[in-house]
Amino acid sequence: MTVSVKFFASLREQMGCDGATVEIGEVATVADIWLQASGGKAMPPNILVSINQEYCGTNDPVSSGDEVAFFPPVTGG
Amino acid sequence: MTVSVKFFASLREQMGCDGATVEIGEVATVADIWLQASGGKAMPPNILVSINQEYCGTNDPVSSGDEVAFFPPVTGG
Amino acid sequence: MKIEVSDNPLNPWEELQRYEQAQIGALNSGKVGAVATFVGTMRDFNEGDGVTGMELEHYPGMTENHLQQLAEEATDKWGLLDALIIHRVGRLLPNDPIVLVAVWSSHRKESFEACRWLMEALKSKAPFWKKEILESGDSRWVEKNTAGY
Amino acid sequence: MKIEVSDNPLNPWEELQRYEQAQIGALNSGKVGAVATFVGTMRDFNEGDGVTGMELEHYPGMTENHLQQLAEEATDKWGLLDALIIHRVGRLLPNDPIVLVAVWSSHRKESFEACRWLMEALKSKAPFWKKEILESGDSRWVEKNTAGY
Repeated sequence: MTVSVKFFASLREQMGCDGATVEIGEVATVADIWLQASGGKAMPPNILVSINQEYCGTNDPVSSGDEVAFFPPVTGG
Repeated sequence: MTVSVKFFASLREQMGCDGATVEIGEVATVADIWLQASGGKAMPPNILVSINQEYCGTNDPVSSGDEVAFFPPVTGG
Repeated sequence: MKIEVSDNPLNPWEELQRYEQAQIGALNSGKVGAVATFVGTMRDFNEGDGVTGMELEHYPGMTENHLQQLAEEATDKWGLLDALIIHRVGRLLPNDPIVLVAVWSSHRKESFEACRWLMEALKSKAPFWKKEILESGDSRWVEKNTAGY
Repeated sequence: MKIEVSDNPLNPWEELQRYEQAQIGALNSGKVGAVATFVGTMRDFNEGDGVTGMELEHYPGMTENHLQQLAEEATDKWGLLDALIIHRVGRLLPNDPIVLVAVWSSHRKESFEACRWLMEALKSKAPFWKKEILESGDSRWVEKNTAGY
Protein backbone atom coordinates (compact mmCIF):
# COMPACT_ATOMS: atom_id res chain seq x y z
CA MET A 1 0.00 0.00 0.00
CA THR A 2 0.99 3.63 -0.36
CA VAL A 3 1.15 6.03 2.59
CA SER A 4 1.94 9.73 2.59
CA VAL A 5 4.36 10.83 5.32
CA LYS A 6 4.93 14.33 6.70
CA PHE A 7 7.55 15.77 9.05
CA PHE A 8 7.26 19.11 10.84
CA ALA A 9 9.45 21.65 12.61
CA SER A 10 12.73 20.40 14.12
CA LEU A 11 11.99 16.89 12.91
CA ARG A 12 11.57 18.18 9.35
CA GLU A 13 14.99 19.82 9.61
CA GLN A 14 16.58 16.68 11.10
CA MET A 15 15.12 14.50 8.37
CA GLY A 16 16.13 16.98 5.70
CA CYS A 17 12.72 16.81 4.03
CA ASP A 18 9.13 17.70 4.77
CA GLY A 19 7.65 14.41 3.67
CA ALA A 20 7.78 11.30 1.58
CA THR A 21 5.62 8.67 -0.07
CA VAL A 22 6.16 5.23 1.45
CA GLU A 23 5.38 1.89 -0.22
CA ILE A 24 4.83 -0.83 2.39
CA GLY A 25 2.98 -4.17 2.81
CA GLU A 26 -0.75 -4.27 3.55
CA VAL A 27 -0.28 -4.62 7.33
CA ALA A 28 1.73 -1.85 8.91
CA THR A 29 1.74 0.33 12.02
CA VAL A 30 2.82 3.94 12.43
CA ALA A 31 6.13 2.62 13.81
CA ASP A 32 6.65 0.58 10.63
CA ILE A 33 6.02 3.68 8.53
CA TRP A 34 8.56 5.61 10.61
CA LEU A 35 11.23 2.96 10.11
CA GLN A 36 10.80 2.97 6.38
CA ALA A 37 10.46 6.75 5.99
CA SER A 38 13.46 7.47 8.22
CA GLY A 39 15.69 4.79 6.69
CA GLY A 40 15.81 2.85 9.96
CA LYS A 41 16.52 5.67 12.43
CA ALA A 42 15.38 5.28 16.05
CA MET A 43 12.20 7.18 16.73
CA PRO A 44 13.01 10.23 18.93
CA PRO A 45 11.43 10.18 22.39
CA ASN A 46 8.40 12.45 22.91
CA ILE A 47 7.58 12.36 19.22
CA LEU A 48 3.92 13.00 18.35
CA VAL A 49 2.17 11.13 15.57
CA SER A 50 -1.07 11.50 13.66
CA ILE A 51 -3.00 9.53 11.07
CA ASN A 52 -5.13 11.64 8.72
CA GLN A 53 -4.61 14.65 10.95
CA GLU A 54 -5.84 13.01 14.16
CA TYR A 55 -3.46 12.16 17.00
CA CYS A 56 -2.72 8.46 17.30
CA GLY A 57 -0.30 6.01 18.92
CA THR A 58 2.83 4.58 17.33
CA ASN A 59 1.35 1.07 17.30
CA ASP A 60 -1.86 2.11 15.53
CA PRO A 61 -2.49 0.42 12.16
CA VAL A 62 -2.18 2.39 8.95
CA SER A 63 -4.34 1.99 5.84
CA SER A 64 -3.58 2.61 2.21
CA GLY A 65 -3.86 6.28 1.30
CA ASP A 66 -3.43 7.48 4.88
CA GLU A 67 -1.49 10.63 5.71
CA VAL A 68 0.89 9.90 8.60
CA ALA A 69 2.67 12.79 10.30
CA PHE A 70 5.55 12.89 12.79
CA PHE A 71 6.38 15.98 14.81
CA PRO A 72 8.01 17.22 18.02
CA PRO A 73 6.10 18.51 21.08
CA VAL A 74 3.92 21.45 20.13
CA THR A 75 4.83 24.98 21.21
CA GLY A 76 2.09 27.31 20.00
CA GLY A 77 0.09 29.95 21.83
CA MET B 1 -18.45 67.46 66.69
CA THR B 2 -19.88 67.51 63.18
CA VAL B 3 -19.95 64.46 60.95
CA SER B 4 -21.15 64.17 57.37
CA VAL B 5 -23.34 61.13 56.67
CA LYS B 6 -24.14 59.52 53.31
CA PHE B 7 -26.61 56.82 52.28
CA PHE B 8 -26.48 54.90 49.00
CA ALA B 9 -28.73 52.78 46.80
CA SER B 10 -31.65 50.96 48.48
CA LEU B 11 -30.66 52.43 51.84
CA ARG B 12 -30.81 55.94 50.39
CA GLU B 13 -34.33 55.22 49.18
CA GLN B 14 -35.38 53.71 52.52
CA MET B 15 -34.02 56.70 54.44
CA GLY B 16 -35.60 59.09 51.99
CA CYS B 17 -32.42 61.15 51.71
CA ASP B 18 -28.90 60.78 50.39
CA GLY B 19 -27.19 62.19 53.44
CA ALA B 20 -27.21 64.42 56.48
CA THR B 21 -24.98 66.45 58.77
CA VAL B 22 -24.94 65.06 62.30
CA GLU B 23 -24.00 66.96 65.45
CA ILE B 24 -22.83 64.59 68.17
CA GLY B 25 -20.59 64.53 71.27
CA GLU B 26 -16.79 64.24 70.94
CA VAL B 27 -16.76 60.47 71.53
CA ALA B 28 -18.88 58.51 69.05
CA THR B 29 -18.77 55.33 67.01
CA VAL B 30 -20.20 54.61 63.59
CA ALA B 31 -23.14 52.93 65.34
CA ASP B 32 -23.81 56.13 67.31
CA ILE B 33 -23.78 58.12 64.08
CA TRP B 34 -26.25 55.68 62.54
CA LEU B 35 -28.66 55.99 65.46
CA GLN B 36 -28.68 59.75 65.28
CA ALA B 37 -28.82 59.99 61.47
CA SER B 38 -31.60 57.40 61.20
CA GLY B 39 -33.68 58.77 64.07
CA GLY B 40 -33.21 55.62 66.14
CA LYS B 41 -33.90 52.96 63.50
CA ALA B 42 -32.31 49.53 63.88
CA MET B 43 -29.29 49.11 61.63
CA PRO B 44 -30.17 46.69 58.80
CA PRO B 45 -28.22 43.42 58.77
CA ASN B 46 -25.41 43.14 56.17
CA ILE B 47 -25.02 46.91 56.05
CA LEU B 48 -21.60 48.14 54.93
CA VAL B 49 -19.99 51.20 56.49
CA SER B 50 -17.07 53.45 55.64
CA ILE B 51 -15.24 56.34 57.28
CA ASN B 52 -13.66 58.78 54.86
CA GLN B 53 -14.25 56.36 51.99
CA GLU B 54 -12.45 53.41 53.60
CA TYR B 55 -14.38 50.36 54.82
CA CYS B 56 -14.65 50.18 58.62
CA GLY B 57 -16.56 48.41 61.39
CA THR B 58 -19.69 49.71 63.11
CA ASN B 59 -17.83 50.08 66.41
CA ASP B 60 -14.99 52.16 64.94
CA PRO B 61 -14.58 55.66 66.44
CA VAL B 62 -15.49 58.70 64.38
CA SER B 63 -13.69 62.06 64.42
CA SER B 64 -14.95 65.54 63.77
CA GLY B 65 -15.18 66.30 60.05
CA ASP B 66 -15.33 62.62 59.05
CA GLU B 67 -17.49 61.43 56.19
CA VAL B 68 -19.41 58.33 57.29
CA ALA B 69 -21.30 56.28 54.70
CA PHE B 70 -23.85 53.48 55.05
CA PHE B 71 -24.78 51.24 52.15
CA PRO B 72 -26.14 47.79 51.21
CA PRO B 73 -24.06 44.90 49.83
CA VAL B 74 -22.35 45.95 46.61
CA THR B 75 -23.53 44.58 43.25
CA GLY B 76 -21.21 45.98 40.58
CA GLY B 77 -19.34 44.26 37.76
CA MET C 1 -2.53 51.87 35.15
CA LYS C 2 -5.90 53.42 34.51
CA ILE C 3 -9.10 53.38 36.57
CA GLU C 4 -12.24 54.97 35.21
CA VAL C 5 -15.86 55.15 36.31
CA SER C 6 -17.98 56.75 33.63
CA ASP C 7 -21.54 57.20 32.47
CA ASN C 8 -20.43 57.20 28.84
CA PRO C 9 -21.11 54.12 26.69
CA LEU C 10 -18.24 51.63 26.98
CA ASN C 11 -16.72 49.99 23.90
CA PRO C 12 -14.16 47.66 25.50
CA TRP C 13 -12.23 46.84 22.32
CA GLU C 14 -11.82 50.50 21.38
CA GLU C 15 -10.72 51.27 24.93
CA LEU C 16 -8.11 48.51 24.82
CA GLN C 17 -6.83 49.67 21.46
CA ARG C 18 -6.63 53.26 22.69
CA TYR C 19 -4.99 52.32 25.98
CA GLU C 20 -2.31 50.18 24.35
CA GLN C 21 -1.56 53.05 21.95
CA ALA C 22 -1.28 55.51 24.83
CA GLN C 23 0.96 53.16 26.83
CA ILE C 24 3.02 52.14 23.85
CA GLY C 25 6.34 52.72 25.61
CA ALA C 26 5.48 50.45 28.52
CA LEU C 27 3.38 47.88 26.70
CA ASN C 28 5.61 47.66 23.63
CA SER C 29 8.73 46.87 25.61
CA GLY C 30 9.01 43.21 24.65
CA LYS C 31 8.14 42.16 28.21
CA VAL C 32 4.42 41.51 27.67
CA GLY C 33 3.60 37.90 26.93
CA ALA C 34 -0.02 37.74 28.06
CA VAL C 35 -3.06 40.00 28.14
CA ALA C 36 -6.13 38.69 29.94
CA THR C 37 -9.34 40.67 29.76
CA PHE C 38 -12.86 40.34 31.05
CA VAL C 39 -15.94 42.23 29.89
CA GLY C 40 -19.17 42.04 31.87
CA THR C 41 -22.26 42.88 29.83
CA MET C 42 -25.88 43.45 30.73
CA ARG C 43 -28.19 40.48 30.26
CA ASP C 44 -31.91 40.79 29.59
CA PHE C 45 -32.75 38.27 32.33
CA ASN C 46 -32.04 37.81 36.03
CA GLU C 47 -33.55 35.46 38.59
CA GLY C 48 -36.26 34.34 36.20
CA ASP C 49 -37.42 37.82 35.19
CA GLY C 50 -37.01 39.80 31.99
CA VAL C 51 -34.91 42.92 32.53
CA THR C 52 -35.26 45.90 30.20
CA GLY C 53 -32.83 48.36 31.75
CA MET C 54 -30.50 49.07 34.63
CA GLU C 55 -29.40 51.99 36.78
CA LEU C 56 -25.89 51.73 38.16
CA GLU C 57 -25.01 53.86 41.17
CA HIS C 58 -21.59 54.32 42.77
CA TYR C 59 -19.88 56.24 45.59
CA PRO C 60 -17.87 58.92 43.77
CA GLY C 61 -14.37 59.02 45.16
CA MET C 62 -14.51 55.86 47.24
CA THR C 63 -15.29 53.66 44.23
CA GLU C 64 -12.37 54.94 42.16
CA ASN C 65 -10.00 54.77 45.14
CA HIS C 66 -11.07 51.26 45.95
CA LEU C 67 -10.59 50.09 42.36
CA GLN C 68 -7.17 51.72 42.35
CA GLN C 69 -6.24 49.83 45.54
CA LEU C 70 -7.41 46.54 44.02
CA ALA C 71 -5.40 47.14 40.83
CA GLU C 72 -2.30 47.95 42.88
CA GLU C 73 -2.77 44.89 45.05
CA ALA C 74 -3.08 42.65 41.96
CA THR C 75 -0.05 44.31 40.37
CA ASP C 76 2.06 43.60 43.44
CA LYS C 77 0.80 40.08 43.97
CA TRP C 78 1.18 38.86 40.37
CA GLY C 79 3.94 41.18 39.15
CA LEU C 80 1.70 42.69 36.48
CA LEU C 81 3.10 45.08 33.89
CA ASP C 82 -0.13 47.08 33.67
CA ALA C 83 -3.84 47.00 34.54
CA LEU C 84 -6.95 48.77 33.30
CA ILE C 85 -10.41 48.92 34.86
CA ILE C 86 -13.34 50.80 33.34
CA HIS C 87 -16.79 50.58 34.92
CA ARG C 88 -20.06 52.04 33.70
CA VAL C 89 -22.53 53.88 35.89
CA GLY C 90 -25.86 55.50 35.00
CA ARG C 91 -28.51 54.07 32.72
CA LEU C 92 -27.76 50.86 30.81
CA LEU C 93 -29.64 48.71 28.31
CA PRO C 94 -29.33 44.96 27.64
CA ASN C 95 -26.10 44.06 25.79
CA ASP C 96 -24.34 47.20 27.06
CA PRO C 97 -20.86 46.48 28.45
CA ILE C 98 -20.79 47.20 32.20
CA VAL C 99 -17.17 46.59 33.12
CA LEU C 100 -13.80 46.00 31.48
CA VAL C 101 -10.85 44.53 33.39
CA ALA C 102 -7.56 44.01 31.54
CA VAL C 103 -4.15 42.98 32.82
CA TRP C 104 -0.79 42.79 31.06
CA SER C 105 1.81 40.31 32.26
CA SER C 106 4.89 38.44 31.09
CA HIS C 107 3.23 35.09 31.72
CA ARG C 108 -0.24 33.70 31.08
CA LYS C 109 -0.78 32.04 34.46
CA GLU C 110 -0.36 35.35 36.26
CA SER C 111 -2.56 37.20 33.79
CA PHE C 112 -5.45 34.73 34.10
CA GLU C 113 -5.28 34.62 37.88
CA ALA C 114 -4.96 38.37 38.32
CA CYS C 115 -7.78 39.19 35.91
CA ARG C 116 -10.16 36.78 37.60
CA TRP C 117 -9.17 37.88 41.10
CA LEU C 118 -9.70 41.53 40.14
CA MET C 119 -13.20 40.82 38.84
CA GLU C 120 -14.18 38.89 41.97
CA ALA C 121 -12.69 41.56 44.24
CA LEU C 122 -14.47 44.28 42.28
CA LYS C 123 -17.80 42.49 42.51
CA SER C 124 -17.50 41.74 46.21
CA LYS C 125 -15.96 45.00 47.42
CA ALA C 126 -16.19 47.98 45.07
CA PRO C 127 -19.12 50.28 45.93
CA PHE C 128 -21.48 49.89 42.96
CA TRP C 129 -25.19 49.12 43.15
CA LYS C 130 -27.49 47.87 40.40
CA LYS C 131 -31.17 48.61 40.11
CA GLU C 132 -33.02 46.56 37.52
CA ILE C 133 -35.99 47.79 35.51
CA LEU C 134 -38.22 44.78 34.84
CA GLU C 135 -40.49 43.98 31.91
CA SER C 136 -43.45 44.65 34.19
CA GLY C 137 -42.25 48.23 34.62
CA ASP C 138 -41.31 47.64 38.26
CA SER C 139 -37.78 48.21 39.42
CA ARG C 140 -35.77 46.41 42.10
CA TRP C 141 -32.32 46.67 43.64
CA VAL C 142 -30.07 43.69 43.03
CA GLU C 143 -29.44 42.41 46.54
CA LYS C 144 -26.27 40.40 46.20
CA ASN C 145 -23.71 39.30 43.66
CA THR C 146 -23.23 35.58 43.21
CA ALA C 147 -19.84 34.04 43.94
CA GLY C 148 -17.67 33.56 40.86
CA TYR C 149 -15.26 30.79 41.88
CA MET D 1 -17.67 30.23 16.19
CA LYS D 2 -14.59 31.18 14.23
CA ILE D 3 -11.19 29.50 13.96
CA GLU D 4 -8.44 31.13 11.95
CA VAL D 5 -4.76 30.46 11.38
CA SER D 6 -3.16 33.28 9.46
CA ASP D 7 0.16 34.82 8.54
CA ASN D 8 -1.37 38.29 8.53
CA PRO D 9 -0.60 40.66 11.44
CA LEU D 10 -3.12 40.16 14.25
CA ASN D 11 -4.80 43.11 15.95
CA PRO D 12 -6.87 41.35 18.62
CA TRP D 13 -9.07 44.33 19.55
CA GLU D 14 -10.00 45.03 15.93
CA GLU D 15 -10.74 41.34 15.43
CA LEU D 16 -13.01 41.29 18.48
CA GLN D 17 -14.81 44.43 17.35
CA ARG D 18 -15.28 42.99 13.87
CA TYR D 19 -16.39 39.58 15.12
CA GLU D 20 -18.99 41.02 17.50
CA GLN D 21 -20.33 43.15 14.66
CA ALA D 22 -20.53 40.13 12.35
CA GLN D 23 -22.26 38.01 15.01
CA ILE D 24 -24.53 40.80 16.19
CA GLY D 25 -27.66 38.63 16.05
CA ALA D 26 -26.21 35.97 18.32
CA LEU D 27 -24.06 38.15 20.54
CA ASN D 28 -26.59 40.96 20.92
CA SER D 29 -29.36 38.68 22.13
CA GLY D 30 -29.34 39.78 25.77
CA LYS D 31 -27.92 36.40 26.84
CA VAL D 32 -24.23 37.39 27.01
CA GLY D 33 -23.09 38.41 30.48
CA ALA D 34 -19.37 37.70 30.24
CA VAL D 35 -16.62 37.86 27.64
CA ALA D 36 -13.23 36.47 28.64
CA THR D 37 -10.31 36.93 26.28
CA PHE D 38 -6.65 36.06 26.24
CA VAL D 39 -3.97 37.47 23.96
CA GLY D 40 -0.52 35.89 23.84
CA THR D 41 2.19 38.23 22.56
CA MET D 42 5.81 37.74 21.60
CA ARG D 43 8.36 38.59 24.27
CA ASP D 44 11.90 39.67 23.50
CA PHE D 45 13.33 37.18 25.99
CA ASN D 46 13.13 33.45 26.68
CA GLU D 47 15.20 31.20 28.93
CA GLY D 48 17.70 33.94 29.63
CA ASP D 49 18.34 34.92 26.01
CA GLY D 50 17.33 37.94 23.96
CA VAL D 51 14.98 36.99 21.14
CA THR D 52 14.70 39.23 18.05
CA GLY D 53 12.20 37.28 15.96
CA MET D 54 10.19 34.12 15.63
CA GLU D 55 9.03 31.70 12.94
CA LEU D 56 5.76 29.95 13.66
CA GLU D 57 4.99 26.76 11.77
CA HIS D 58 1.77 24.75 11.77
CA TYR D 59 0.20 21.67 10.18
CA PRO D 60 -2.30 23.11 7.69
CA GLY D 61 -5.60 21.33 8.05
CA MET D 62 -4.85 19.43 11.24
CA THR D 63 -4.20 22.61 13.22
CA GLU D 64 -7.46 24.26 12.22
CA ASN D 65 -9.43 21.04 12.78
CA HIS D 66 -7.88 20.54 16.18
CA LEU D 67 -8.65 24.12 17.26
CA GLN D 68 -12.22 23.63 16.05
CA GLN D 69 -12.54 20.47 18.15
CA LEU D 70 -11.19 22.26 21.22
CA ALA D 71 -13.62 25.17 20.74
CA GLU D 72 -16.53 22.75 20.38
CA GLU D 73 -15.45 20.80 23.45
CA ALA D 74 -15.26 24.02 25.51
CA THR D 75 -18.62 25.16 24.16
CA ASP D 76 -20.26 21.91 25.23
CA LYS D 77 -18.55 21.70 28.59
CA TRP D 78 -19.22 25.29 29.72
CA GLY D 79 -22.34 26.07 27.71
CA LEU D 80 -20.64 28.90 25.84
CA LEU D 81 -22.60 31.20 23.56
CA ASP D 82 -19.67 31.67 21.18
CA ALA D 83 -15.90 31.24 20.83
CA LEU D 84 -13.18 32.75 18.66
CA ILE D 85 -9.60 31.58 18.16
CA ILE D 86 -7.10 33.32 15.89
CA HIS D 87 -3.47 32.17 15.76
CA ARG D 88 -0.56 33.68 13.88
CA VAL D 89 1.92 31.71 11.84
CA GLY D 90 4.91 32.90 9.81
CA ARG D 91 7.45 35.52 10.83
CA LEU D 92 6.83 37.49 14.05
CA LEU D 93 8.62 40.30 15.84
CA PRO D 94 8.66 41.10 19.58
CA ASN D 95 5.35 42.61 20.79
CA ASP D 96 3.40 41.01 17.94
CA PRO D 97 0.23 39.26 19.10
CA ILE D 98 0.52 35.49 18.54
CA VAL D 99 -2.85 34.20 19.61
CA LEU D 100 -6.32 35.46 20.53
CA VAL D 101 -8.83 33.31 22.40
CA ALA D 102 -12.23 34.79 23.25
CA VAL D 103 -15.33 33.18 24.72
CA TRP D 104 -18.85 34.55 25.25
CA SER D 105 -20.98 33.20 28.05
CA SER D 106 -23.95 34.10 30.25
CA HIS D 107 -21.84 33.83 33.41
CA ARG D 108 -18.35 34.95 34.34
CA LYS D 109 -17.22 31.73 36.05
CA GLU D 110 -17.81 29.73 32.88
CA SER D 111 -16.13 32.34 30.69
CA PHE D 112 -12.96 32.48 32.81
CA GLU D 113 -12.67 28.71 33.08
CA ALA D 114 -13.36 28.05 29.41
CA CYS D 115 -10.94 30.73 28.17
CA ARG D 116 -8.13 29.44 30.34
CA TRP D 117 -8.82 25.81 29.50
CA LEU D 118 -8.82 26.63 25.78
CA MET D 119 -5.44 28.36 26.03
CA GLU D 120 -3.88 25.46 27.93
CA ALA D 121 -5.39 22.91 25.55
CA LEU D 122 -4.19 24.93 22.56
CA LYS D 123 -0.66 25.16 23.97
CA SER D 124 -0.43 21.49 24.88
CA LYS D 125 -2.19 19.95 21.87
CA ALA D 126 -2.57 22.17 18.80
CA PRO D 127 0.18 21.54 16.19
CA PHE D 128 2.20 24.76 16.19
CA TRP D 129 5.95 25.05 16.51
CA LYS D 130 8.04 28.09 17.38
CA LYS D 131 11.55 28.77 16.20
CA GLU D 132 13.29 31.65 17.93
CA ILE D 133 15.83 33.92 16.30
CA LEU D 134 18.29 35.00 19.00
CA GLU D 135 20.26 38.21 19.41
CA SER D 136 23.39 36.26 18.49
CA GLY D 137 21.86 35.52 15.08
CA ASP D 138 21.44 31.82 15.93
CA SER D 139 18.04 30.22 15.81
CA ARG D 140 16.55 27.44 17.93
CA TRP D 141 13.32 25.50 18.13
CA VAL D 142 11.37 25.99 21.34
CA GLU D 143 11.32 22.50 22.80
CA LYS D 144 8.38 22.56 25.16
CA ASN D 145 5.66 24.85 26.47
CA THR D 146 5.56 25.41 30.21
CA ALA D 147 2.47 24.40 32.17
CA GLY D 148 0.02 27.21 32.78
CA TYR D 149 -1.93 26.08 35.85
